[in-house]
Amino acid sequence: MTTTRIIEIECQRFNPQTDSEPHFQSYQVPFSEEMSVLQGLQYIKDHLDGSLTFRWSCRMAICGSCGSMVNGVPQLSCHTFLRDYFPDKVRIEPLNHFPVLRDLAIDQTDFLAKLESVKPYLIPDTEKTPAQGTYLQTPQQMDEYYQYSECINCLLCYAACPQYGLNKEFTGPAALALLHRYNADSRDAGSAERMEVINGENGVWGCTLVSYCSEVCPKGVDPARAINQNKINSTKDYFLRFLQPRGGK
Amino acid sequence: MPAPNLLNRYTRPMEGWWRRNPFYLWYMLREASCVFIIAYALVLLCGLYRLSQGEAAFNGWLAALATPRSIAFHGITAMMVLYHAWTWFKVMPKTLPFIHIGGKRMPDAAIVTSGLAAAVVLSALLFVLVWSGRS
Amino acid sequence: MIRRSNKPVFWSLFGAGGMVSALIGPMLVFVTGIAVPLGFLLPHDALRYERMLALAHNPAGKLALAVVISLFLFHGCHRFYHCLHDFGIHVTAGMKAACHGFAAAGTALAVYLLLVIGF
Amino acid sequence: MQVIQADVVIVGGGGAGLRAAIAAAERDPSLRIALVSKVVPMRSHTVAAEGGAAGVVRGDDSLENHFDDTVSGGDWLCEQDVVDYFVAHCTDELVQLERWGCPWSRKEDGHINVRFFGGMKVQRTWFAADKSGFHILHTLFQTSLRLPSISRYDEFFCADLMVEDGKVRGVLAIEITTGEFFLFEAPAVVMATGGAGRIYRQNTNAGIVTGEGMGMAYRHGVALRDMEFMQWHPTALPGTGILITEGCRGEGGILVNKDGYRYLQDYGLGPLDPWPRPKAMELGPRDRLSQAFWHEQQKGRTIDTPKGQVVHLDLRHLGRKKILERLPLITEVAKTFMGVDPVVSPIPVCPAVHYTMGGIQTNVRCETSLSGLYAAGECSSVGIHGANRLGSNSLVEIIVFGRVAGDSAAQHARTVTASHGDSIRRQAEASAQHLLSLLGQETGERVATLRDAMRDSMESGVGIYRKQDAMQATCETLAELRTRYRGGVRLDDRNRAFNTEWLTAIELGYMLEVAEALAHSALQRRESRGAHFRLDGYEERDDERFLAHSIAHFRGDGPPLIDYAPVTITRSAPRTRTYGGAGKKAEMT
Repeated sequence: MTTTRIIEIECQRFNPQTDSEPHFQSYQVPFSEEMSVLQGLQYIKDHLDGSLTFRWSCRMAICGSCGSMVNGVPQLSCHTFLRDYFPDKVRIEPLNHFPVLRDLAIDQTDFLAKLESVKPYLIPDTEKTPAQGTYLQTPQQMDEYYQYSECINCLLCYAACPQYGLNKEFTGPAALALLHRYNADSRDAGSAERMEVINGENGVWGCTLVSYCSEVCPKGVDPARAINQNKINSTKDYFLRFLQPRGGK
Repeated sequence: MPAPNLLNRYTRPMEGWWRRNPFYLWYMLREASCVFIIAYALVLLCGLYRLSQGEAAFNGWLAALATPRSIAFHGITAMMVLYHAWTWFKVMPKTLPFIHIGGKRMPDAAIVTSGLAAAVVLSALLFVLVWSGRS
Repeated sequence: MIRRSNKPVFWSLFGAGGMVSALIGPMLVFVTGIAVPLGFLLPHDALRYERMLALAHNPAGKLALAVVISLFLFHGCHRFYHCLHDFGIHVTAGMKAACHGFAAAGTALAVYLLLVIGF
Repeated sequence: MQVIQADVVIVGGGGAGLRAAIAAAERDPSLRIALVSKVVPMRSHTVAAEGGAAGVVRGDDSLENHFDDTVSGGDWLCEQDVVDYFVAHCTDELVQLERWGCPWSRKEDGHINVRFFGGMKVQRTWFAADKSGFHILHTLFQTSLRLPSISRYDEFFCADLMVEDGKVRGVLAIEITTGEFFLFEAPAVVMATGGAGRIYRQNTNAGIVTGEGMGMAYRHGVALRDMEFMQWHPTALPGTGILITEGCRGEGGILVNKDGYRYLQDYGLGPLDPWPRPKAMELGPRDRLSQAFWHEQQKGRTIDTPKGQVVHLDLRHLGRKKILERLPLITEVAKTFMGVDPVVSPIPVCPAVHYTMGGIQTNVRCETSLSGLYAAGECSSVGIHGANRLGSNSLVEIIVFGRVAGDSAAQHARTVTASHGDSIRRQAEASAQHLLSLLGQETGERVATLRDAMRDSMESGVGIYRKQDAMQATCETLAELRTRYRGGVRLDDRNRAFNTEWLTAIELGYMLEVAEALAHSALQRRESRGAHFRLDGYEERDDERFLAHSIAHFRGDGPPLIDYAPVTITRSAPRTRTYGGAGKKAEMT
């Protein structure tokens, strides 16, 4: 067995029934080489303090449950390893910019509403039945949108985005990336419907290209790109409507 | 214990957010470059005004440019505009749709490099243009 | 119905200014603010009166001067009010208008001066 | 307690639950559909499925082939009429997903690409890189947003079923954020709560795969069928149990022991060449591969690592380009969690619990024995997996039978008149009081203590290979753990708001019962079939006595009652299951 070392994990605690402000609590956690921050939290929950609250599920960086601020950086705790922080302590806080429900669990309802607002589903030209078979789509056509379809909705990008922190009305990186994912899909004909979201003050125009969202994305989605290329689309749409008043429909 | 109907929510305040992460500091520095770009545009505007007033006035403007304070200001401005230029090209790929050349997606690094190359070429041209007018 | 933002107009100007300043900004500042005043790499008289006047008389020169001054202002002013927002200052419609108005006024002044200078 | 009136309640927001919700909403837009899930739908475990979903598309394939692969893969314990329905509807459902936007991997000409999976004669697996489950789940979730009649109750922990006069009347759930109880009254309930892999220690499952959906139905008298059949996935990462998809082997990856020897050829899966080749060597069925690992370990030919015995999954001969293009997730997972780059070194792997073949017994319409209760997906036993599930059948099961369950429930909801809920509310109050009493316990053991004891006992008694004594010991341990659980668990957390420790304690109660149903079903099946393999004199399949489904009935605090039900056999009589060269011969004769 690898030797067991002890690392200090400092967690932000907040109990909505008794606290008005959060505080920090430290735990001494034995860890081995391959232990993730999540496994450290699980150790605390199982052996030291069953009241520590955090979300997790797949522990392989695909379900998007376990995002938190690890030493100030938005990370998936299952995909962040204690070995990389030892011998210093690890400080774990809930994701920035979201209301905290309890300890490390944040309120994600605002994101879910925003996701819904961008119509993140295929809006086909004409509805067809499965009997008519699949659409044709070449790998190159897929390449136009595929990376944006890889978003796991982990919300690290929202925690990275100061514009979302400053203005909660901003639609935000992941939702706008998904909007673009459908707009860029050759099978979709719903761009005109989604243009309204893009064009609004809180659509792509809420972004100032800080681009930290793309930096922290664990799946290489690059939401900043999805948003900013749509600034050009929105601009075209703005001016073209003067040329063809019914254009785009 | 009864289920609480109204729960506290805690939202971390945004005060001083840009100090929380070096990435944000660099971003704020980039945004701050705008002040220097505005100031420089005003310097040019001032020069244009002096130019419209005649040779003596224009020479006064030129003399003001040579003061240590002005040199210091332009030194800082040059650095800030240079930083602006660097960040501008670095994020340029994010503002563009995917560009396909011969069925292959153009890598972001190539877009950044072409932007920087264009800046270098145009800057060299500008320099030569000014240099060629020496008497 | 979500209200359409008028950002496309100002963002276009911001983008154009950002691009011009990124392409030639550093060199321009270096030439006019450092090299010529110090006589470093370039002679003192590279920006002499007659030459600048000729530039301002020339239609292409006029255009270049107007574009540089105007776009730099629009670029900077647009970013400036975003900066205020980033610092947590609530940016009202009036403040936005003031920023854009400032850039527009600078542009108008530049155009006026170029016309005064004549052809 | 808040009361919500609905027409159909769907418990579970994974692939099956979402497909059921969409089906019900499309069938009748006037129905009020409540989708109750303990996590936000896109966190569901469907998200982690990697390989793909089976659907016949190639000219050289046929429904008959898919039927044969499924039935023989299941060691003839499949309901053949259900398998017929299943294979006939797979492709349509996969096409439907494509029409909803699922980014299936494509060929250059724009058509869907398919790949090999274990136990398959012909390439039949639709895949979306190696994130098939992820894309299916997100496509279904996002599509469900189009349908206004689906009301989502995200992060509502379903804690009990409400039953009256032999009819299901709704569910009791806890709103996790506040800890408040919600009674969902509805004439139709669909269970789509997933498997129970977390009753084992070493497993590929997400933390939420705790089987309480099965447990709820079971406690209310619905039988659990074929529970002894747990599937071990032959290739998981040691320690964490993180899954390394069968797609790796479908693409041509090989398994070697510590001598670099492709040991599968010693277990009736050879010969080596040509490779890759359907239903042979590394593309044999999962039970055979996991068993072969066990034998290698007995012979001392596995590789000893700090995290246990492993063999090597070698992809290097595929080359960097193919590895990165076809298996990007695996590349990343191996690098992060093992520090191994599959392009330059083999990946250490070992078997881990992967899939619960058994579950809530249903018919082909997903109806259970309890009127108004339906089940679909891994929590159900609709009858297509038999004794061993064929890879790629589960992702397509959730959409084929998710849809059936949604349709059936919607139809049922339309025909049943709503009844007044006074007695149901009293029942819900009583159930809520019982759950709340868990919060107040002053004495007792930690949840983790009981949970870990259960997991260790499952590993030792009902693992890949099984023996009478060990199974008996596990049954006794589980009975004892149930007693200790009733004696009380003591929680550190006494709050109502977002108390995950409390929810884990509730889950554990159900898990112990499901584990007991599994262990007893295994103990009483005195033969070896599919994933259930005994080493105590019952090494052969015994069609005389055990060509039958085991049926576990809940018996209160005592052990379950196990009886048997016949298997529906329409046209494929049991044969010897053969793979590799022997399989070729058997097919020719």
